[in-house]
Amino acid sequence: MRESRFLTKSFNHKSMQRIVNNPDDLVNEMLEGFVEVHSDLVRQLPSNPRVLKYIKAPVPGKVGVITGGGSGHKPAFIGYIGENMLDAVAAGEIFSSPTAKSFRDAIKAADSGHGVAVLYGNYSGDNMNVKMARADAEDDGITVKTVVANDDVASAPKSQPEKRRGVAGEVFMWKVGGAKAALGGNLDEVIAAAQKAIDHTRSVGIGLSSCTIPAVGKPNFHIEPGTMELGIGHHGEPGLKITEIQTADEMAAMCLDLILPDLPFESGCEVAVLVSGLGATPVSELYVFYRKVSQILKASQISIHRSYVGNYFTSLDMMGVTLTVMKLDDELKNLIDLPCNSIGLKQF
Amino acid sequence: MRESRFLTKSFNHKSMQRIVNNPDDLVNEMLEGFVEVHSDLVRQLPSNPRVLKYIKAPVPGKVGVITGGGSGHKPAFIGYIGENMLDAVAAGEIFSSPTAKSFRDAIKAADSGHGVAVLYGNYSGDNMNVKMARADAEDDGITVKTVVANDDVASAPKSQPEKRRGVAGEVFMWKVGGAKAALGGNLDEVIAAAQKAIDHTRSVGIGLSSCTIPAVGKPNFHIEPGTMELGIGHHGEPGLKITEIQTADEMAAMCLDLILPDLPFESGCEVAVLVSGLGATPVSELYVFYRKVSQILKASQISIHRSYVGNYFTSLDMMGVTLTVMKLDDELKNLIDLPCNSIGLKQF
Amino acid sequence: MQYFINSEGAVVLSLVIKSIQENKDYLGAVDGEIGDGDHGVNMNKGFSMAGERIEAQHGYSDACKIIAEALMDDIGGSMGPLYGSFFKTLWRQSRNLERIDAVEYLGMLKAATASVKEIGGAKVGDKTLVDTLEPACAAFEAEVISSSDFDSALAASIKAAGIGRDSTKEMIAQVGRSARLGERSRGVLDAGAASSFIIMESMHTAIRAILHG
Amino acid sequence: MQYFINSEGAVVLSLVIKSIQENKDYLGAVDGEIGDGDHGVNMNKGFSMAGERIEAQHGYSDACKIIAEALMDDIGGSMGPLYGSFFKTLWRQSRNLERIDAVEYLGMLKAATASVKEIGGAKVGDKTLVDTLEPACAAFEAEVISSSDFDSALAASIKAAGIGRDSTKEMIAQVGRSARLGERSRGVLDAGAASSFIIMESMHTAIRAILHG
Ligand SMILES: Nc1ncnc2c1ncn2[C@@H]1O[C@H](COP(=O)(O)OP(=O)(O)O)[C@@H](O)[C@H]1O
Ligand SMILES: Nc1ncnc2c1ncn2[C@@H]1O[C@H](COP(=O)(O)OP(=O)(O)O)[C@@H](O)[C@H]1O
Ligand SMILES: [Mg+2]
Ligand SMILES: [Mg+2]
Ligand SMILES: [Mg+2]
Ligand SMILES: [Mg+2]
Repeated sequence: MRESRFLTKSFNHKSMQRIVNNPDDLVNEMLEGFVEVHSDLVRQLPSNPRVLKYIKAPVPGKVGVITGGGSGHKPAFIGYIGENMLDAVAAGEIFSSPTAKSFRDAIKAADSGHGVAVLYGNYSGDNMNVKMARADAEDDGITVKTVVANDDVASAPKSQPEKRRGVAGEVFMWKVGGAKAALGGNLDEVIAAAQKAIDHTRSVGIGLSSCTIPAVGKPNFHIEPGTMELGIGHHGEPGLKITEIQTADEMAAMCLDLILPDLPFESGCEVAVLVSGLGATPVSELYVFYRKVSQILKASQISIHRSYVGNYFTSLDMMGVTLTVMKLDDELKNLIDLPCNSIGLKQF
Repeated sequence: MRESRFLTKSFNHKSMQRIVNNPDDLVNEMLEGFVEVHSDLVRQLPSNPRVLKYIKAPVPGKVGVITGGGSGHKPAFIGYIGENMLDAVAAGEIFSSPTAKSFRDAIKAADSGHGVAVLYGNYSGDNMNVKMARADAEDDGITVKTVVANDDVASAPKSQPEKRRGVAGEVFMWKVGGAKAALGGNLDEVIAAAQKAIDHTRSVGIGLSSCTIPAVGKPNFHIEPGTMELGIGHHGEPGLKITEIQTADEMAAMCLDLILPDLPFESGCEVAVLVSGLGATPVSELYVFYRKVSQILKASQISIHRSYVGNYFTSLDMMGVTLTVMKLDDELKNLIDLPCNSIGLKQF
Repeated sequence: MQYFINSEGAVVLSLVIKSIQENKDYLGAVDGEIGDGDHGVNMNKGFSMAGERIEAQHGYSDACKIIAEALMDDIGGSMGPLYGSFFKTLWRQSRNLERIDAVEYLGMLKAATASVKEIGGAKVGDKTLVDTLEPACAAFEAEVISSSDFDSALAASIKAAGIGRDSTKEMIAQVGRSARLGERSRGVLDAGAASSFIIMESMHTAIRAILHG
Repeated sequence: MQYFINSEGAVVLSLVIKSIQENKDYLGAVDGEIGDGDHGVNMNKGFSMAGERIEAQHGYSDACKIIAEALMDDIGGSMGPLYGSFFKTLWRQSRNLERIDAVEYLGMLKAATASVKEIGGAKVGDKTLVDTLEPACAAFEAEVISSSDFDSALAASIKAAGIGRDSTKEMIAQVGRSARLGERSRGVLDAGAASSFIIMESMHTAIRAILHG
């Protein structure tokens, strides 16, 4: 394992209330612990410890489904490796895109000869690294196609979907893509299903406190106590507006006001809902938030087919919540309902 | 649902970065959201919304297994209701014991005529309320037996086990008790297995920050930045000592130094390990902590049969970690390995 | 007068409830020192819920029962069983009385205090509400024996309750949440001792007002 | 001199690495204003890892390749592909040269800058490192055309890089993390523009020192 001697100069782990050794080793040590705990599901590539794969990958005959992204979003990304989910994941430093090499190695690890779907989020670094990795993998004769998640309605106007970031909606994209591949879909079908999933998904986040990247050692940004940031990104990217802190019910209403008209979600449609904490918000409060989401959807004649509440896509120790809603059709419903077994999502 | 008009006088939700409405409604609203999301697994008693039961409870022929405790420990307690797990749970206010009435109603909801095991934690309020509930239930002709978890080695000397509190080791107690009942054990056998589980289990926590009870509105206690509290309780009960903050590796070593000699765990034995975050600590860091735990256990010739890392028993928005180790024999191994399906613990 | 009429005595409990409500923040602060800070919230909630249920037709015993049930069925925590038992016993001992005099009241107080000790297992010196209740009870008894005067017995019990409450300051907690603090629990009042002083003082002051009538 | 010897030029990159290391905190602070604050950490890590791998026998091109690989294979983020392409191209364009003169260096710089624009899709005015690199490149070219002097072209490019970097202050970010800020991204430097100024300045100052010999 790589030694990290460089960044310790200004590092003082006593400046944070966190559980770390040298923060530069955090990702490597975390992965080491992770693969040990979850050895029934995942394995580290011997040639590249920054890539984790499903123990059965490449699954013969199946299209490979992978992703990758910066660390610090547990259980994303590596927690979604597993049966009927992802085949491999490239892990970057905290909040930083994995290397092109890791994406390429993840692609290779997932490929059974039927091509690989790379389902990732729309961030500048990820775009560039996936682009390079894809070129390399194609040089090696692997067919690679991509879907770029852009579910965060707050990150750009509807007219500029290419500027929108991917947030917790990626979980739905992985679930759907993973299920489609598991059911025998070919690469184009897997890509089409994952693309449909993300096209049918809208998210928005509310930030209530900053987060601290251990290697940086101080909060990443600042949210004034008594205020909240509507539309915050998963790394603390500034949101749409800063308001006085609202009640849980008002927060839910504000999020839905942004989400519902954007697709739009209409009376009569069925949806899947995901409420994810950003890391430090007590899970009990996510259920309070969900309660109002459900009330508003019901009042709008939108019926909830399935819902998820918990820490599904976090941002280190940030306080806050992301609301994600996916509009379902029959195909998406079947795919979202398929049983799966990953650390972050288990469905019987 | 009960109206709460009393406590709002000094309440200002703007004083906290939290997702709440009136904090006095938090538990009720949380439960409302919870049962809606998890309607495949749990149901609220129509007669007492503070009691949740497994949809199939009372399971015919099976001993009932219940618990109860203050809210704010998600996924504990209600998240452990489910198949091969708990049949019913009484939910209290945040950090406050449920009423005797709720414990009694939970007992009733779980009883299929074969008696009920109440597996709860050693807190003054819970002891009193369970005592009253047990008396009432026995008046109604239900056989009730109890096991009181006392796994927290930091909460009293080994010579005073009756003073030790129950913490995350309760998860193992529920898992084992639930499994024993599911496998057809009679009440005495279920009680004996759960008692053995907790007798074989030791835990210790490290606190890195306080938590804030929404109805109180300000931090419950204080941990000086740059320091940590070894042996902290699940509600912030003071620990054994306050030290300068240590590295993850040193934290793991300090916890094991308290846990291993206490049972004692000896070279050659097999264990189950549970590392639970206290709520606000990023899960990635729990894996860093686990990594060292595993290294030390290996060096002590103690082999890890199964391990759990995540937020299994939290304390609202507290930062920190609880380490729990259970010494296994063949029976405990079988019971801990049994598949189960609850929100907080799913095993295939 | 040397007695009060049970059916006219609900006002006594209304005043107890008012005192608890007024002292919500104080009790929270006391509990915050070595407990978890929720004693004011818990007490206020239970007593306020009871307050909403006490109606014109209720007497002293009825009101005790209403408080007991609100605490036991709706509050939980430690206060549910502890004060629940206390008020349940006051009700049980007085429900058949038309008039309550000093001797009867002594019996009620003693039984109620005993029930608290029984359910919680605490004794004097453990830094709990027992340190207020037990001396209040004893002083009441001593004064009844020496003077047979209800009013002065009530006055004596208030005084003793205050001393009892203050005595918890130097104690090391032996039961409940703060017991874990050991030596560090010394130096501050116990929250339950503080709330039971408020209950004793307001209840007995209200009864005295009726006696002065 | 009007050229430097490729095989003796690794020192140039060693000085680049040293400057990045010295500016770790500064770059972190600049990125902290409208980015996520990790630019100093990322750059320091990648360049330091490369620094450990550069050995006595390496030349200028070799060192560029080592930096490129450290960034691309070990760092990831945005810096991996962006500066990775930049140094990879410097290597590719120079690897077969024994001596590097102004005209060759101009070709290298232009190709390297073009590769950054290609992979990242940014152009001048988008508030990125391109705002430093492109004017530095253009100034170098203009000076080579007018004076044919390597040294003064390097000096001109450093000056233009500084002006380019400063020009990002008034820009609104169009790509990368800070693009989301819109109008609010105005008023502070771009982190990548700041680090590429450090690279241009240290690299060109080091080459000038060799030319002055
Ligand atoms: N076993 C017990 N016996 C008597 N009193 C107790 C016991 N346990 C707790 N108490 C009393 O309860 C008080 C705390 O009440 P409260 O704060 O409402 O509940 P909790 O401790 O559950 O937060 C303590 O100050 C103490 O007087
Ligand atoms: N698409 C892009 N093209 C050119 N430069 C970019 C692009 N995306 C980001 N950058 C540059 O990267 C810099 C940020 O680098 P760094 O902080 O290391 O990475 P990250 O933004 O992933 O945290 C920005 O200041 C900008 O100059
Ligand atoms: Mg970054
Ligand atoms: Mg309490
Ligand atoms: Mg308390
Ligand atoms: Mg950055």
